[in-house]
Amino acid sequence: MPEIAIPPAGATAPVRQRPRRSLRGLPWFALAVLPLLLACAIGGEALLPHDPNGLDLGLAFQPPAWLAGGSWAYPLGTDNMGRDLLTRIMAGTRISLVVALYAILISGGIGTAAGMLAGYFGGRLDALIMRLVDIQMSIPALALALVLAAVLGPGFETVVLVIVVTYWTWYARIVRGEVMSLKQRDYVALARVAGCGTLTIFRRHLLPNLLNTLLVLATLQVGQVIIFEASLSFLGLGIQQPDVSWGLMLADARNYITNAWWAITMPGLAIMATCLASNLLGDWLRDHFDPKRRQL
Amino acid sequence: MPIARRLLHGLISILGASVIIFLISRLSGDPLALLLPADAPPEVIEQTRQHLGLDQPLVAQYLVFLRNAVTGDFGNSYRWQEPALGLILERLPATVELALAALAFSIAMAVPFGVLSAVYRGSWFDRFAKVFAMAGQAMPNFWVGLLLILLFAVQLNWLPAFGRESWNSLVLPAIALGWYPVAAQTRVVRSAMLDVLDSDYIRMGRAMGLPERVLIWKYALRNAAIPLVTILGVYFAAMLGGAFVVEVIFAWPGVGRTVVEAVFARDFPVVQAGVMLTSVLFVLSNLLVDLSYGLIDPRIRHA
Amino acid sequence: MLSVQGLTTHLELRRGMVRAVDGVDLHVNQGETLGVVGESGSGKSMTILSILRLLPRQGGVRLGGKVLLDGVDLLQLPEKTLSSQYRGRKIAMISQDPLTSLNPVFTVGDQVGAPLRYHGRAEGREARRRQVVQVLESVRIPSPETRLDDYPHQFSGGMRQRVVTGMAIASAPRLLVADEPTSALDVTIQVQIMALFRRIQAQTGVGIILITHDLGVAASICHRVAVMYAGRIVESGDVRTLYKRPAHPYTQALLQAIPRFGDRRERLYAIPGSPPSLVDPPHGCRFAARCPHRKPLCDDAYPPEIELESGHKVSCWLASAG
Amino acid sequence: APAPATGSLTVAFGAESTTLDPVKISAGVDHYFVGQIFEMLVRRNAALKDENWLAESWKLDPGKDGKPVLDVQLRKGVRFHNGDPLTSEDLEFSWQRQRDPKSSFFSHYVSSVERFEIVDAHRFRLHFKQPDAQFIVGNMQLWAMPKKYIQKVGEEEFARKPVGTGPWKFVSRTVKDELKLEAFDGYWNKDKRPGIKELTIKVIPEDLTRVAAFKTGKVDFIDNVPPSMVEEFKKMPGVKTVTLVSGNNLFLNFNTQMPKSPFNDVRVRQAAAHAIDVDAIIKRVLFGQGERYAQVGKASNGYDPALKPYAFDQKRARELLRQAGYPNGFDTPCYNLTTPREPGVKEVGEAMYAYLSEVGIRCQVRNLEYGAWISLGKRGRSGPPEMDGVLSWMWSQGLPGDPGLAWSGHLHSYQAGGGWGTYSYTSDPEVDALLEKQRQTMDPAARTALLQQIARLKQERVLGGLPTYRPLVTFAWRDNKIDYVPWPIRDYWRSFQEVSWKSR
Amino acid sequence: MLLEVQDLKKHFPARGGGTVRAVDGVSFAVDAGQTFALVGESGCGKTTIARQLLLLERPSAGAIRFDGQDVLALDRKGVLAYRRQVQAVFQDPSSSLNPRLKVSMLLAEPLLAHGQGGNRAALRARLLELLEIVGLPPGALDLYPHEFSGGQRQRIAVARALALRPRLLVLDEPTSALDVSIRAQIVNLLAQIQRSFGLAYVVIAHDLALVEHFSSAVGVMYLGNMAESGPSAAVFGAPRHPYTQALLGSAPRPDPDHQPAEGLILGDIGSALHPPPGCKFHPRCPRALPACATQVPPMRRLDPAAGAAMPAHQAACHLLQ
Ligand SMILES: Nc1ncnc2c1ncn2[C@@H]1O[C@H](COP(=O)(O)OP(=O)(O)OP(=O)(O)O)[C@@H](O)[C@H]1O
Ligand SMILES: Nc1ncnc2c1ncn2[C@@H]1O[C@H](COP(=O)(O)OP(=O)(O)OP(=O)(O)O)[C@@H](O)[C@H]1O
Ligand SMILES: [Mg+2]
Ligand SMILES: [Mg+2]
Repeated sequence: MPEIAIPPAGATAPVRQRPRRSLRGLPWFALAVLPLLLACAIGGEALLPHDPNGLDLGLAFQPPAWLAGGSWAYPLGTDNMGRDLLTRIMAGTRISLVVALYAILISGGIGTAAGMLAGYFGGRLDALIMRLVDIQMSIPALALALVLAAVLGPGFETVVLVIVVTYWTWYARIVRGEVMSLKQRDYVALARVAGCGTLTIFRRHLLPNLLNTLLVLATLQVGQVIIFEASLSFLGLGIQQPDVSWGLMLADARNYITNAWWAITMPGLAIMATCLASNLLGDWLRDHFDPKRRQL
Repeated sequence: MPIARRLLHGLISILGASVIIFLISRLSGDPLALLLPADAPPEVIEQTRQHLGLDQPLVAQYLVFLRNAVTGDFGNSYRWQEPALGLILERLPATVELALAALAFSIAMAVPFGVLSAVYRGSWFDRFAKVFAMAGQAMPNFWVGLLLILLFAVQLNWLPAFGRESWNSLVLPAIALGWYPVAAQTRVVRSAMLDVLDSDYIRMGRAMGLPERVLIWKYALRNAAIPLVTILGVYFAAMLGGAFVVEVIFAWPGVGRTVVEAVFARDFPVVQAGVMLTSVLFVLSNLLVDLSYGLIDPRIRHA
Repeated sequence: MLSVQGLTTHLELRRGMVRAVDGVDLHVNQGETLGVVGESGSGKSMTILSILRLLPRQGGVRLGGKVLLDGVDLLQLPEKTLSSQYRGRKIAMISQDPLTSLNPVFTVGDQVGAPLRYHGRAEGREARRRQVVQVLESVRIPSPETRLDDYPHQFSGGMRQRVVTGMAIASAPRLLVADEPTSALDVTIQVQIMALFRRIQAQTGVGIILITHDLGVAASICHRVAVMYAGRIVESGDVRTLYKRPAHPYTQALLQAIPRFGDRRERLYAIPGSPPSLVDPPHGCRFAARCPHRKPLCDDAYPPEIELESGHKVSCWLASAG
Repeated sequence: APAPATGSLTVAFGAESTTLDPVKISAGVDHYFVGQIFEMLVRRNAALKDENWLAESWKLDPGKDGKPVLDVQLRKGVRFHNGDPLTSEDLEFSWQRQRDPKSSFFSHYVSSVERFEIVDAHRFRLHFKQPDAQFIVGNMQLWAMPKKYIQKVGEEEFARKPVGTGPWKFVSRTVKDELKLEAFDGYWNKDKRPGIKELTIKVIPEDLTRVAAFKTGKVDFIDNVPPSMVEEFKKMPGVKTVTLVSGNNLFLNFNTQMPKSPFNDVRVRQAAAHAIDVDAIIKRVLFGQGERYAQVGKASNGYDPALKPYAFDQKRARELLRQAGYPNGFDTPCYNLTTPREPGVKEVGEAMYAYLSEVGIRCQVRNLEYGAWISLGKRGRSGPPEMDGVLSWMWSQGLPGDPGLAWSGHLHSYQAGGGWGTYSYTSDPEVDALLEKQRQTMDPAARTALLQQIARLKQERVLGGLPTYRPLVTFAWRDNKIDYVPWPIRDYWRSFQEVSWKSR
Repeated sequence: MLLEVQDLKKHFPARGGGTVRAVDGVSFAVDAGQTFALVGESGCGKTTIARQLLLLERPSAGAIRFDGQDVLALDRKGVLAYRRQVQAVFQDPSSSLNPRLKVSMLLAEPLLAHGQGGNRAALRARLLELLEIVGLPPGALDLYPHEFSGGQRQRIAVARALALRPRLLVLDEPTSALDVSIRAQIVNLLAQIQRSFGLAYVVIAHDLALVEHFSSAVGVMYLGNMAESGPSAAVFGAPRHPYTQALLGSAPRPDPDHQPAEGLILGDIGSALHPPPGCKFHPRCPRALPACATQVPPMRRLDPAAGAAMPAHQAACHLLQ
């Protein structure tokens, strides 16, 4: 029997004939970047080649090692205060990831709880929670951040608080939607018929089925948190010295963009790589968990 | 949901936002230190304090604020001695224009990207579109703004770097602001398109021999646009918020810049007027979106 | 008129190659209704989609065999020709879920008119409108002039199915393929749709392939019936012969498994087990594992198709062994 | 007569004024905007010489019982932008407006003037309650404001549409965007008229954007060239730059008013003074855009060339600390301003605190945004001061300036209700007395001597903070297009008084 | 009677305003060992009745009595006790089994919820017993639902429903999602369980032949009302309501010599949001009288002779006067 391969209707794209290897679809970029980040974050001080705050004005604006005048002692060059960029980027990894971790755990926790309550019980509780969400969303996040930072003073805790305040609604809305549709599933009704209490239903029937969504949201949030922190830093309200964050480096170096492009580019690339990695991973997870897309 | 109900919810949001912003902005410090010269004597300070009503208890201040706000009176800016509402209203068109332009840019990228990515899913284009879109999501918008200025204004001198003069001064800030949501929007369009392209009615259309372009750009797209349109209100709000930073970079005479500086200066009337107006805008845009997606989704129109 | 020979449809998926359709022979004559019955996942829809080359877009698809419509092999035609000359003209389709086969955001008039427009059969808005009204009238939509501008969700399920049917037959196709056109409808509406099919066939002589999993529906409307199991046709023949003298154990089992009116058996006949996976189907007869008459031979090789009497064909070692 | 003004010019500033009303000025930037439209009786010109401006002449009579009288003859023929002539009544109105706290933030500036006497339309006398030297050095705190106009249109309209006597007439303004001005045809000073018809001042706070605006030719003048780019600008063809010392004086303030503060010990303060390599910071962090000073800047009243800043000497610093009883140093909070108010101020703070830490004054850096910084800098009105360590601070004394006013704010110890020591963390009775004395000394020479005496004490005891540097500000303009004469005085240093198209 | 339902009503507020009269006064009863079937076109309110029986939805009006006790008046404890005796199987096994739980947990859940888990060994023994009842191998305990075929999943659902040894099972289209070949397995299983344990069933189904085969009594619903009800043999043997007749006449049969009759019923299914006045069926009834459009026909008993043991054969139609 002659076997011919013809494209599926409508698609003018060539149909891949090669059998798919299962490794193909993996988010390689993310898998390459994330271990590096984790190593920097977990390795901590021990891995740092220099003191991230060790300033030496004599060393200001050393170019990266591969350029004329650069030295391998400072592979990515130094900033306006003569601090090693590589060291600071590595130190920044830790702060960025810790901020992201706190922000995700807290905003995710609050948002998920609120979303589950609203979605499951509906009615007044739902109305109340959704009004809170509306209120929160109708205040521009940066405005709130500004005012909060003015009250509390800028710094790590403020950044985390602002992100939590901003992002819980994100979780709440999505979780609420999911729970409302999960609630329609027969197994939730049947769990009630079986005599399960509300807590059991939350714990056993809703939460595990939300995990995929939450994992995707959390992964995507890593990138968003980093970008958000950078915006705060731009306004002078992000992470503060002596803590190091990429956003802070970026914001500080912007005045030297024409003198020392590397000082702004290196942390910028770190942000980009991390955000891309987290977004690609989140995207991949989303596709992976979605049975309709999984077959791709 | 009936419009009256929506309006009510909107009002609640605005009111809630006002309480929050009012309270925490008052907690953020004393504006008098910034307002008066260093060596102002205490009488002047006290007098100014009374003059501005800052000697009242917080709740009383809020009630006065609310009563006046209803009539559009947010008080005079402490710094500019002009009515705060006027200051903000004057700047609002610029911010709305920027936010709309950014939104338009993001949609103009996301729709073709999303559609073509879905149609040619798994192709090089799909991957390119994804990386392009995600790049926007992976860069802080002030960095993008600076790079755009360096490239298109300083190096190439194609587009102006600042201000709000002609249409082309809108281009760079709109890109800096509008690139960020492209990824999310592309994803929405792409995944909706994938669903729609797999749907029975598209298959039916194909079985009826309708041209592919009609199926994709007319039949499928209108359906795939629905989820995008439903969240446009949220994106618009995000653009308004993002404008805070981009306006500073591009010296765009908008609300964001004014509010940022007002916060630093503890110029409460301006902060309140600015935030309240953005909230109103947010509520209105969501209302508009609610009303408008009845236009593309007849199921809603007839419900 | 339509002759399908050795059709194979293999889908390349992550989990492996799914042999959804694995060597199917079918033929339909003018004015004839061929029923294809079988369990869910047996490949009925795939067969139809392969005939029209409308397979799902994701993954790789391998099509084999021949689909001859009046002697032209549809599988060899360029996509463009197929789309502009055949689909919606010579072959029309009614897809699996009639309730979702109309686009929710366009008016019914728009959608019925679209094929007319893009196949250039009605120039101008007015002409098209008139034709659409005619189409809707032909499927007995009451007051079509006013319903034209309504959206699908304003129509009941039965009416939507009429609209789709009207659309499909508007171009007077040679062949109409209908994938479970009535499964989502209530019996009272189902009767109406089947009557509509019969009437249309009488008027136009269109050949129909009707897919269903309901043996009752097949019995009431088809001239001939093919029974499909795990990607293959196991038995086919004239509807009376097949229902009265089923030759394949699977057909026999199916007929015994359904309750009938006035028949109060203690137990229904139950077919044990479930159909095999199409990723790695058994070598021999695919029904062997569930077959009450299984012989060693059944596991070794696929039984050849033999013709028991005129038009009644079966693939079973029992039958070939006599 | 000079050629009539033509064409339009666009310039860009990095900051913008909050007000165009002279009695509401609250920040240095306000002057550059107000100064285009309004004028005072006396000003210093481009050559740093005092020049009678709206005053044709003036005379100070020491008066009886220590109550001086200032007798001013107004210039004739001066008109406001709306055509009204300038008369003594306008100045009287101005004085009243300025001393009324309802309209003014500066009532105390004229608080020593008891009575305003109109002699005739162009002559008036100011009668003082007590001598006030600062009034005179403050260019006589009277701005020419149009009485009739303000009374007719009201305060709000005046704030929206200011009318003055200056070379530039107000046209329109959008806050956060631009101020449009037009050369005033009827300007009295025919020699100092702008040769350009329309002037648009754009506000572009982001450095790179302002630079881009200049480079792309959208604007022909910018102020505040970022320090890191000054070299590049100096090399640009067709572009001229001028670098001026700004009116700002930066210093590190120490708390010496808390019982346990290590900075109560003068040796610790001296150690800090020796610990910081200010020159290196100016060179590296500010790209040279700063000028060291000791107590009083060059060309300011009370400048003393003999007074040299403490030398960078870490050994000496450690030694002083040891003597003070801190052989192992100590930890202290150090507050840094993060809002970019002065170029590089945040980085400079970081660097200084790093230097302090090196000798053992271990800084726990706390960052402050602008509003919080201002609040912290201010001495607590009741209760103890909140600033409990080191704070980077600055004060503006005008250019060329006079430190008297500034010192009464941050050097004189705090006096509730007295207007002294608002920002002070210092308390030294001897200096307090001298400060009070200088204010009452109307004789300029005697007063200068007093200021120099205070400066020496201040230097010796490191009082009122440790002076570090005065920022330099660089303006750039397209020299092949416009002629521009910078006036290096605070109120006028971005003034476009003498600007015209390049005569070819 | 084990379960008595009287004049049950459920009205939902509709989205755009108005009321959906999903169930509009339905009465029936079922006794131990008996099967009561509800049939009718989609949207006529069958599932809504089932959900009310399971206390997943509160009736707008009417009474549900279980063992003579008013179910709607039960307190928390009472509800728990009721739930121990009334369990359910739904149409789609893939949505009625939580995909994240292993079969062992799925089966144990009702027991644990009622504190009947006992010790590990006893629990395991009970689970194995349940698996045996529904004909699944013991190894099934450690698998997830997606590892089973549709028929097997429905068996798991049945086993779970049996875990508490209930006295009444509510079966909402238990076989509709299954293929013909599998359907018979489940039907046989359910019948066998009923025989062994003396359970009462309330079953909802579309397949009329199956209902006839399976049920002892049947209720035919139309738009929230009972059109006809009675012993299966009577209703199927001599249907009296024109709707029942149309339903039976329309059903296709696996017999090439039988043609479903056209013309027994007109037009489309009515809407529960805007039900027609009078007899709700009258717009579709080929034999409608003028009175049908205005007067609601009362339920009429058709077999005065029949004993009290069997439910009465009754119908609501003006033609039966
Ligand atoms: N989009 C798809 N992706 C992967 N596998 C598919 C897809 N569509 C069909 N299949 C597989 O192809 C086989 C045949 O499916 P097909 O839809 O033809 O069955 P069917 O007989 O029409 O069943 P049903 O009665 O449920 O409609 C099945 O095993 C199914 O799993
Ligand atoms: N929660 C609800 N809110 C509003 N209307 C509802 C709700 N549940 C059901 N309905 C409406 O009540 C009517 C009866 O629905 P029900 O699901 O009971 O029908 P059914 O007889 O089970 O139909 P099917 O055979 O399709 O399952 C329908 O019109 C339905 O739209
Ligand atoms: Mg199918
Ligand atoms: Mg139902």
